[in-house]
Amino acid sequence: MQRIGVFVCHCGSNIAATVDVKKVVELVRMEPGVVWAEDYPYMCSEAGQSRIAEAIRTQKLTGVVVCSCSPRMHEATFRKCAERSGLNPYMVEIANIREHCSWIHKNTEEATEKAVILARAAIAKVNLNTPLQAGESRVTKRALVIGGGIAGIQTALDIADAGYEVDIVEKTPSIGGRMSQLDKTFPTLDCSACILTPKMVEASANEKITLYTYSEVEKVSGFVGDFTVDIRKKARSVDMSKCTGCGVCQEKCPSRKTPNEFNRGLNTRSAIYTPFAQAIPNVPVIDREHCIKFQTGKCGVCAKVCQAGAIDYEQKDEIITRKYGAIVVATGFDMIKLDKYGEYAYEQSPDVITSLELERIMNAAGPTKGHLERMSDHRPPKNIVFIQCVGSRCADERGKSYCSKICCMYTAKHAMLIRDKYPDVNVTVFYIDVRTPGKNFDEFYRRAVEEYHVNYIKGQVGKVTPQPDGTLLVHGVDLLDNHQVKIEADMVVLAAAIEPNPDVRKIATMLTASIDTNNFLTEAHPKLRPVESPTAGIFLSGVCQGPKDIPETVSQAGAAAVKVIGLLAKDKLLTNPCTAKADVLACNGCSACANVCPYGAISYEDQEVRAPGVREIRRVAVVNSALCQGCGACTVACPSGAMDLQGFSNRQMIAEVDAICR
Amino acid sequence: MQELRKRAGELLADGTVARVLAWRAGDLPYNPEPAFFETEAELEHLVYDGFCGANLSKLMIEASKLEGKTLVCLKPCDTYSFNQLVKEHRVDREKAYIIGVGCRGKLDIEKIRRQGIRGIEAVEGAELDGPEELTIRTFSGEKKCAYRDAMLERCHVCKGKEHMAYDELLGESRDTKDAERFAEVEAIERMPAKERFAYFQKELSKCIRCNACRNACPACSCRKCVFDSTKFDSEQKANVDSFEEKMFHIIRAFHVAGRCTDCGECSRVCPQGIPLHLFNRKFIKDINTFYGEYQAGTGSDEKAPLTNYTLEDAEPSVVRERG
Amino acid sequence: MSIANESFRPKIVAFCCNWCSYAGADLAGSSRLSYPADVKIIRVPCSCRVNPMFILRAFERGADGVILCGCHPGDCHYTTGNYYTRRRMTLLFSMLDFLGVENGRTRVEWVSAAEGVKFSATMNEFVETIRALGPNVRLGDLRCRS
Amino acid sequence: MTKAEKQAEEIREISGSDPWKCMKCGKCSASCPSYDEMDIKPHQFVSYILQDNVEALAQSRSLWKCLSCFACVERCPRDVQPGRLVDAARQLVVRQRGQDYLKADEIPELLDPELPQQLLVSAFRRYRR
Repeated sequence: MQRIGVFVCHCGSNIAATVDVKKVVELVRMEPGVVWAEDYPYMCSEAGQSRIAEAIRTQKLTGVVVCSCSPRMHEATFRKCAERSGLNPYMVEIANIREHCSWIHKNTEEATEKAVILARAAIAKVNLNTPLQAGESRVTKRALVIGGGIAGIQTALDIADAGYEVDIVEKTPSIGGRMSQLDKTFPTLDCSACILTPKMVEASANEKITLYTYSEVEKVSGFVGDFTVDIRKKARSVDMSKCTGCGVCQEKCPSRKTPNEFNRGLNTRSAIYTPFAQAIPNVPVIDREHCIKFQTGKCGVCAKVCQAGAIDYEQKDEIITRKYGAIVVATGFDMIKLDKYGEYAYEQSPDVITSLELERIMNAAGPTKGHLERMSDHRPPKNIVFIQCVGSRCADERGKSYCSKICCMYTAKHAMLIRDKYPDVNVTVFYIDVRTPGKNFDEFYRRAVEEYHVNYIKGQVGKVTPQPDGTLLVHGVDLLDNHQVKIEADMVVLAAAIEPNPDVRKIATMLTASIDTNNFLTEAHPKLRPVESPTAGIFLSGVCQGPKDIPETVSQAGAAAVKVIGLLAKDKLLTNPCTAKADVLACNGCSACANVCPYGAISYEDQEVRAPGVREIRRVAVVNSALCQGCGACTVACPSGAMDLQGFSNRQMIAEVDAICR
Repeated sequence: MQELRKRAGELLADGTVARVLAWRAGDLPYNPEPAFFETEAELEHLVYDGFCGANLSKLMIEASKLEGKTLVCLKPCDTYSFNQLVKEHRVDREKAYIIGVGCRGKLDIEKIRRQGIRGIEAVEGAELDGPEELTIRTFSGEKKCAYRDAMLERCHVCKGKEHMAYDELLGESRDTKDAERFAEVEAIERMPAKERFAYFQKELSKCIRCNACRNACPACSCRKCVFDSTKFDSEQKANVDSFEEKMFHIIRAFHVAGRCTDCGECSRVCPQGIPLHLFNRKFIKDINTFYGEYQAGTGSDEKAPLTNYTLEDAEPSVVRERG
Repeated sequence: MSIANESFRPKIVAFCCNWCSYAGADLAGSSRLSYPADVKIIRVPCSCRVNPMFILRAFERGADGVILCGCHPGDCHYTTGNYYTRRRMTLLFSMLDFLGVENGRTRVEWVSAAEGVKFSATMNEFVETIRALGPNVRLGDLRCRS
Repeated sequence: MTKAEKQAEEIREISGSDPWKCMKCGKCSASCPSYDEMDIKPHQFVSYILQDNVEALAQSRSLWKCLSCFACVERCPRDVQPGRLVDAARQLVVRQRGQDYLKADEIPELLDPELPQQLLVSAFRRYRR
């Protein structure tokens, strides 16, 4: 029989206000195995922990139950406390009487009764706990960053700076990401390329950083410290070692009708292309779907004009396998599709554009060489209307429930830049709220109004109607004046909501990183562990975790890097001792467990089995505890119950069930 | 039968096999029992007729541990069980010499009794090449019964006359299938929940926990059954409540789900006549419906349904939704 | 719902996987999204740890309903665990239904760590269902007590 | 519960709409073809119900100026759907006043030849496609 101590936490009033902690203490004293029970205002405090430590020593406790907050909060705290007092940390169990009890129930009697039952279940479990020893596993001192935007680049630079090898996998032909598409950045109006390209060059030049552009992560296996990743290097059709980046191939390519993704489809590009002038690596790729050579077999102009002989039509996708200790997700965002917003006529009129398209129009390297003009007739617009919150803050299925966070600021930036360069253009912004938290952000917005006289009207636009004369009739409302507003605009810019890169779902599945309903990756703790995924060894950088502007992205990228460095700096990691274990006496050797093991942790050996009346060689299951992650799939696949999970054993689970149903 | 004895004798004599696993006459004329024969002389007790329903494949688990090969007589349906045991590494194929014996359906003495034939002293015509009609000698004279009408339920839904594994074949087999395999299950499914419940309550309350089903079932081959071990605090003891039979039968069916070949031994051996095969067949039907046709024991390498999945599998709520 | 059911306090066992649903329950707690105290949660590493034995044992010991929550298919922390859960529970529930046990007493729901609202709503709804079904008589008594 | 609160509750019930979800963006008012005819604008309608001021709504001209074109219902980003609230308020008035909630001689005064008839618009909405 165990000697169990039960420690009931008040958590100030968080627990004690709804749960009668004194009564809990009084009732758990009667449970089998319990030799000590007490309550304290804050068990997790220094003083609270020392009470536990003292009881372990004086009462010679062999098991501890702490009735407190979620084990996800303080299980580690109390286990360490037990360990310091000479008790095996796995002899500690938590009864969650805060999140699962006091916070959700109002009736004291009910809550107290439930708290007692939860405590009982934990006590019943501890009665069957056995001391467990954590094993050790190796750490591969190399990190993988998925996504080569500003978030990925910054994370990689910081990791490399600490002396660790880091690989960036980028899906497109060049690193740079969304930021490379931007013209200017708020709130200082720096040229985006001017501040980004040095970082891109640095990443490419850093000997600790390896870039895999035009590549995708194909498969991930393993666990923290020891991931194995297959990367598909898509066939570029251009030999990177030979290409000089002269650009002649792109000039001569006869296939020029492909929508230019980098310019958001506002113009076209050649089939062999580099997305933009400062691309890194400055090596083009052949878009085989649109290449005449690949489609018809006849052409080959690029190969003819290439002085370096770098064109290679035979190139094949290549899969490389690398080992990593940590993986950072930095997959970024895209704008939502606007096909469900018929009222804004985005699909009807080329003069209704998204903000990102405006960025390209304003950019000197963009489709209009930086001249502000209508895409329909290339005339300069006189009246521009900006519509905010298109698809953000929506309660219906057309849009996103969240605020996209960056739109208020970039719209102020756009309005200001237009008024600055073209003072005779009228700019109207229809807003619902102007949200400008951030250093120098509100000042920036106020400048747009006060200095540049941008016309801000509070009220969402109802409809944009393209007129026969090519103008766009904007039906709005001024909620402050309480009258409807109709503006004949010649250009309408929609601040479309941003959403995580659609590929992230696939990646999250490979990484077993959790993801929320909006496809943003979930952080381990919303406040205290914002750059870590709940899955150990997976870190989050940039917008894949939630909407962010550039400064926030860069700081989060750095934070993720620090977490990675902290992990890679370790030589060994302690492994979870709650692994599966087979009882050779009961094992049938049937392989059911091995068939469901996602880690290949179960193998079979012929072992001599000895027991009363038995002495024979049997085929039995053996668990490699370094590979086993403790999911328990095998325990249910096993019909004889020979396979059990330490720390969550069959008998422990049954004891909990019994305690709850008592 | 003579042929089988002769062939077994030859194989014993030339040392191909060290023993023969077949059936020998029991204490009653209609209950032959599984037996090992080690010498040619013993073989005269070997019998093979319509009452040899017992599936011998499970006995090969122990036989696999013995020196030398064992000659085992397997009917077509038994070979499914044999393959399944090989797949689960319980039986060593190399240790078995399989004679695939012919089968024209096996007999159920209860079916004969249910026709009002009592005081049975002997049954004639049960041999493999016997007539279409059985002649039953009883205290009160001779009675007749069509062979077909005395067949086990499982033979009416026979999986086929082909042997899935064998080293040699002996004797003709016949297709005996004349009913739909899932008809019984479907009939129960169509009953209102209350009636289903009443039906199973009636059937399961007969259970005396004799464990005959478990002992006969070739899939129930665990070295130690969970109901005998301390693994789940569920070791067999005096039933403290009525729940245990249910739990036992549900769990037993669950443990063999995807592994059960539907050999029907559970129902055949149940002294209380509980239609235990219904549980297994329900699982087989569900597996076929939800995850595609699957027959355990065909000898394929296919993953068993419960150690497999697809991304598009039905959600458990399907049970609620179909009403 | 009858008046008798108003006073009926069901016993409900909820198995929650550590990575998604248990965290979802924590989120429901910290967001103060209430659900009846009848629900008691047992933490398991993964929904695939839940043996049908545990569920039947709960019913044996007088539970009126058992709910199993795990990560959404495709989001399992252990990659594939909930896919096995899905098959096992589909078959088990179908069998219980076959035996004539009310099929509302067992349920599987996928609740992510971010779905505190869903967790609470699911539990409220499940308790409601069990209350409407009343005490678990059938599972407790398949054998006649003559 | 006061009478006003009860009425507001009734409107919410009839409409099935949740006015607390409103973020006051005004898209309903921007979309409304009868905006200029209305004394209480569509977005204000939502606020009135939040403030339990149903009496004012019942008295308002807006109630009978809404064409039930449901543009606001289609476009509302928050699923509040002011058009449904207007519909519900009308229902409430109809229930209070019985069949003769509108006297025949009041109708010409309410009609505006410039505006499409409510009946017509409703029919278009219902039977389109």
